[in-house]
Amino acid sequence: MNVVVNGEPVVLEEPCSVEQVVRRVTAATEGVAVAVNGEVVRRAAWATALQPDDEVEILVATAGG
Amino acid sequence: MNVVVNGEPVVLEEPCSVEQVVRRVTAATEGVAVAVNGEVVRRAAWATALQPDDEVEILVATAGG
Amino acid sequence: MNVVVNGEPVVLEEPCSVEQVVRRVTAATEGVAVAVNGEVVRRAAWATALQPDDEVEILVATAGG
Amino acid sequence: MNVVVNGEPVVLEEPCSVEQVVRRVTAATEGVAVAVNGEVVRRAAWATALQPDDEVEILVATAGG
Amino acid sequence: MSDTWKVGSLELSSRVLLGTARYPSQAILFDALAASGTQLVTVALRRVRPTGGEGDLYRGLVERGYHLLPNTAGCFTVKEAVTTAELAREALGTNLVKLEVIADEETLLPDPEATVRAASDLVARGFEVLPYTNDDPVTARRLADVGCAAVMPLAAPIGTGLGIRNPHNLSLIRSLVDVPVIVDAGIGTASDAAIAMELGCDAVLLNTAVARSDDPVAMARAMGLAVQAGRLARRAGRAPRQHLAEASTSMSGVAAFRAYESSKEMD
Amino acid sequence: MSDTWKVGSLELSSRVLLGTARYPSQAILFDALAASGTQLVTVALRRVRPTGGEGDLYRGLVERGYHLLPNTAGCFTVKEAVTTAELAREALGTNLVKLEVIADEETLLPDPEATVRAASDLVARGFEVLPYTNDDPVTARRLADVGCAAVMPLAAPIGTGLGIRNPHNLSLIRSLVDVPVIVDAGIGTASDAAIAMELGCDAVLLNTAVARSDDPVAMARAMGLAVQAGRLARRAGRAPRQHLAEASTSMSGVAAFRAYESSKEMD
Amino acid sequence: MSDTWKVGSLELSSRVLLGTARYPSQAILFDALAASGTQLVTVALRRVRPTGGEGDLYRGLVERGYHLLPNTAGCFTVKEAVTTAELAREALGTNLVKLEVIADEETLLPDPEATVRAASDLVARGFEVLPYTNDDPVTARRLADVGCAAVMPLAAPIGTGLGIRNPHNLSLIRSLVDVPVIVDAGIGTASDAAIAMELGCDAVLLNTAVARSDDPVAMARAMGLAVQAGRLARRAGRAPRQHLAEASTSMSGVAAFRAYESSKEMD
Amino acid sequence: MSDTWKVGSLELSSRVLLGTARYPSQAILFDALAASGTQLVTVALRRVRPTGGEGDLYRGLVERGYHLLPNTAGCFTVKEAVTTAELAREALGTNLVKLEVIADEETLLPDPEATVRAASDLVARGFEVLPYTNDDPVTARRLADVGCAAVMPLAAPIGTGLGIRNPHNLSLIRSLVDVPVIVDAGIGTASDAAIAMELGCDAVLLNTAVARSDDPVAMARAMGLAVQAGRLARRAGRAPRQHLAEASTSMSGVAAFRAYESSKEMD
Repeated sequence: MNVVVNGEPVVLEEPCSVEQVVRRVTAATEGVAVAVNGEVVRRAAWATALQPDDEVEILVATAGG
Repeated sequence: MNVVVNGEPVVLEEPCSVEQVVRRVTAATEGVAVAVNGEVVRRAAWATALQPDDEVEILVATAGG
Repeated sequence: MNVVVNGEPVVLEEPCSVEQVVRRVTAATEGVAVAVNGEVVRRAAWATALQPDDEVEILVATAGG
Repeated sequence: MNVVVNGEPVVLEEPCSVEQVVRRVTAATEGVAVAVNGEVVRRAAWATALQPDDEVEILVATAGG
Repeated sequence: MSDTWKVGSLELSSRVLLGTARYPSQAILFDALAASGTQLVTVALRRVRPTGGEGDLYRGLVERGYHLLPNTAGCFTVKEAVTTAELAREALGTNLVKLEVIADEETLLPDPEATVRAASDLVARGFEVLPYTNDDPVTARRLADVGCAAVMPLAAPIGTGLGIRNPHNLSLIRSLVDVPVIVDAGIGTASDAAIAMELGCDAVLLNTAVARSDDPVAMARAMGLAVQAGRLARRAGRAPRQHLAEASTSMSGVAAFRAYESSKEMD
Repeated sequence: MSDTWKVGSLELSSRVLLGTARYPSQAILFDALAASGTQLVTVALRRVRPTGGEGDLYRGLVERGYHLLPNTAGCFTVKEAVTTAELAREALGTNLVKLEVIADEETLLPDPEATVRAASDLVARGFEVLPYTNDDPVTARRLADVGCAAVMPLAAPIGTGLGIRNPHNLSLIRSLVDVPVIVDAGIGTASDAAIAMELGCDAVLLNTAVARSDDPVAMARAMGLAVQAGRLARRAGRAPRQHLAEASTSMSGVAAFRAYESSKEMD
Repeated sequence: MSDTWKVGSLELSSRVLLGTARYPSQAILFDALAASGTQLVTVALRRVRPTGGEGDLYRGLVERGYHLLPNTAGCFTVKEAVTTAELAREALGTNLVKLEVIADEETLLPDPEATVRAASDLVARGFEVLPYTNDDPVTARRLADVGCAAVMPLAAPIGTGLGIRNPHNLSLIRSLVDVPVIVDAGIGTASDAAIAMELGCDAVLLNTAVARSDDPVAMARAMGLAVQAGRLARRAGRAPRQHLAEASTSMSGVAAFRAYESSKEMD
Repeated sequence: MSDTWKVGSLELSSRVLLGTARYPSQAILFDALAASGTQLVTVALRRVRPTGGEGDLYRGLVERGYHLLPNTAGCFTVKEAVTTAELAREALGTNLVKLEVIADEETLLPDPEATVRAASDLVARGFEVLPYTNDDPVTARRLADVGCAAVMPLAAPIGTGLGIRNPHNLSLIRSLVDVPVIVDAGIGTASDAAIAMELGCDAVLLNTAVARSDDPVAMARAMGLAVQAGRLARRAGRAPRQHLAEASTSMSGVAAFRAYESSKEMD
């Protein structure tokens, strides 16, 4: 299954949950948030399975003014 | 017929055109504009008859910054 | 003997030393300075006798900016 | 006779008047002033003869703010 | 040197726009207009008074050949402003309008969001819109983007005479829009008007600074001259500022007298 | 409106004094002088050059009817300044002198103590002394007290174009002396000149701001207009500044349209 | 003297908010935060990097007990800002958000109309909104009216360090809204921060002025002290300004020596 | 961070010098001195009063460990100032003197020429002279050249609280002399003091701004903090000013949401 994670194309084995794809990029258990196709996926819903062509944004706090 | 002209109640004999009510307050033939019930009445339409309770605004150019 | 102390005329019994006239206006033993006829009289010279018509200034530290 | 004119050493045949040395550097008949050894020599006194080692300044109006 | 400018369909040589309110008398008003050299004057639209005194103002301005710029002063909503503009066009036969949509009676500052909406509506109705706005470069650009014929940022709140509070914003606005920038409101005296032009603005709109001067006619003339001065200075290009002093008169060819000084004279 | 002023024995209508240094060419210099409207121009006294080019300047200025104000630029002592003034009087046949006694080559600022001594000496010698000074009101008053024909405080250090660094001092000086106050040095652009006049100064002496502009002739004209504008504004009397806004257009007689607005239009 | 203030549900004693960007190193960042005394620091939300370096920032800030204020930097639309705020709340577990909706990449100035719409939406979603805005009093009041927890007008465009361009607008804003006024962007050095507080603002948000100083830790300390100084001075109430001089030391009781002066000493 | 400075033979850590005049009460004076952190306070010399109240001031200051800086306030001639200084040294046993030679009772400005003569005389008599002077860089350098232990230029005329009228002159002075530069007179509020230090001055001398504040003790504390803040900021080195905006938060790693926006949301 092809998805886009933080702007990069990624191939995943189905099924793949939000949590699994998060774990691919960070071990952080807090300070992380995810959006799929522009909608926030709350932590409680990370078990949700991704669909082909989903665009996933995985964000953390970084230096800002 | 009761109408309001520039905020003052006025009693008119029916029928009364926009032009007639304008003439009651000014002889000016230019530099004058009229609104009835918040809508502009163009010069060409001054023959229009007023209706009871119409609110008429008769405006001219005055000192402004 | 007539002298002027801080702008006020004063009558003194002769002889009268600088120290004696200072004592008339203040008990302070420090923070005081004296000028006679526009010249500073150092502490060591306070035994000096005043002359008739001497003008004596007895000054202390006061509020200043 | 050696003199200095506007800072440059010059050799003159004696006798040489102020006027003669002025003429060596400018034909201007007005707008010129002369100092010899730091003293102004008024126009009326330009016939005066220079002395050896005199320092002559010949000045004119120039651009200034 | 011809130095005309265009605002909407008007081509003007004077860069002073003058308001007609708050003068000691109408005679002084007309003298002040003449002294300023203005060609474009603002008027308001108000209820005709039995006296008809206002008619004289209209005729007086038209007879003297001034272009009229009706304002929407006193409007707090888009609808009020649009209706007032339509009535002004009907009464004065001009598409020009000085758009004012004021946010509140306390600050008398323009409402940026409503001003943009009203401007956009009036442009669609065929008006040449000159909007009174704050000095926010973003709002100024938006007004230009919706098709305004000029933007008119304030120097300071209306009537305060505090002069140009934020020159940096005015130069930003000048660099961001392609339409004329006319400084409106807050000018206090002649040098303020000159500074506005030196910042690159195209014209200045004045009223209180002239009308409430002790001598409105003299102040009007001062403003006319100041605007020309500022415009010329901007075009001439100022000499660069520098932190340290530099002599104007050259030292080259300076005479040498110090040798002759008595020591006591030596500084 | 006649508005002449007197400095020493001269009566002038123009309030611009212009320096003659640092122009791209003598042709541009003469055009700039004409554009500024000045009647009194400064010159320096320097060693004649074989070329005699300077002679042209002197003749050119005299033929065009300008009054000359020779300076003592480059003098660091009383003696140098007095000798230079005497030579200038001899060469140019004028009692007027712009007295400059500079403290050091680094700051190029006037030496207040030596300037007062030189001024006092020159007054005794029959000169009409226009001293270049800093903006210290005490020194300005002392210069007036020793008989100077005017005082010429700086706006900012010579050649910096930083404009009027301390308006408060200039108004203090204006209130303390009875002779003309001429702002000399530091003016950068037209609005600076207007501000000097609005502060009550009687005239402005310029050089670098004009000569080093990209277009000296246009800048000279700008300065002439700005000085007139500032002078007129000062005499007209500005409207009072206020902290809070006040409408120029009256609300009286305003039409009532809000009743007709659809709610979505309400702001 | 306790002088805490509340923004949203937070009660703070420090009136410095500090950004975390552009420091030479994270070690210097943490030292600067400590030196400033800040309790509330801004962070951005960005894509996690494989390095996971950012995790350290988050943990570092939380471990040191700082409250976090996530921003919506880089958002140009309401939707981007709202989504970013929701993600920040999800990631950081705070309802606080520094709302930035930027109009364009050239000026980096806030879009007033979009900022008001986004603020209103975020308030409805339960956020405590601290909007970055221009210094327009009307926009500031609108932001307060839609329920923002504070308003954050700029001193000058972001990163310029030009200081407070328009003090008059900041005092107007202070007088028009009941929520805290936090000056955000444009502060250049310590005195700018003190002036912001003297104008009545409640706090200052800084980043570049500290991070890009030659010594960020020293500048952070300077800012902390300056904000306290300005706050204290505002509360103390300044002595009235006056145009003319007045002695601090009284003349009463002054000694009389002049009689003894030789004439040559007389001034 | 140790940051002491030396003036004459004194080494001080506080950079605030405080006057003792014009306070509501002596209790408030002593509290204000403590709150400011000052170590060096000015006093005048006046005729002893029968009440002897002044004795308390002297004792109060000495007991609290303050160094005393007697002034020559009220002196208009060199002789008066020198005699007053000698009496102060006799009374207070210090070689330090704040030299004031005032030109006139109207402006209360220092007489530059007489101040230089008096300073030179007092230096010869073994005093450590801190002269009150105008902001003329030439006079300041002369005072340093005759051996003053510091120079004390004014920010604005005494008691006006107008703040620093001419920052350019203060930085020139700082760059021209090697002795400490102490800004004396004219400071109005905390930010003025911070600016003085940011300009590179070494200390600030205050009186009216503190004594005539509604809350002298709070204002004294504010001044102490502001001076530290300005000093730290000067040493830290400010980030460079720039004309155009620059983001503090980086765009790198920003999320992409715009694709999901409904067109109506697009700005």
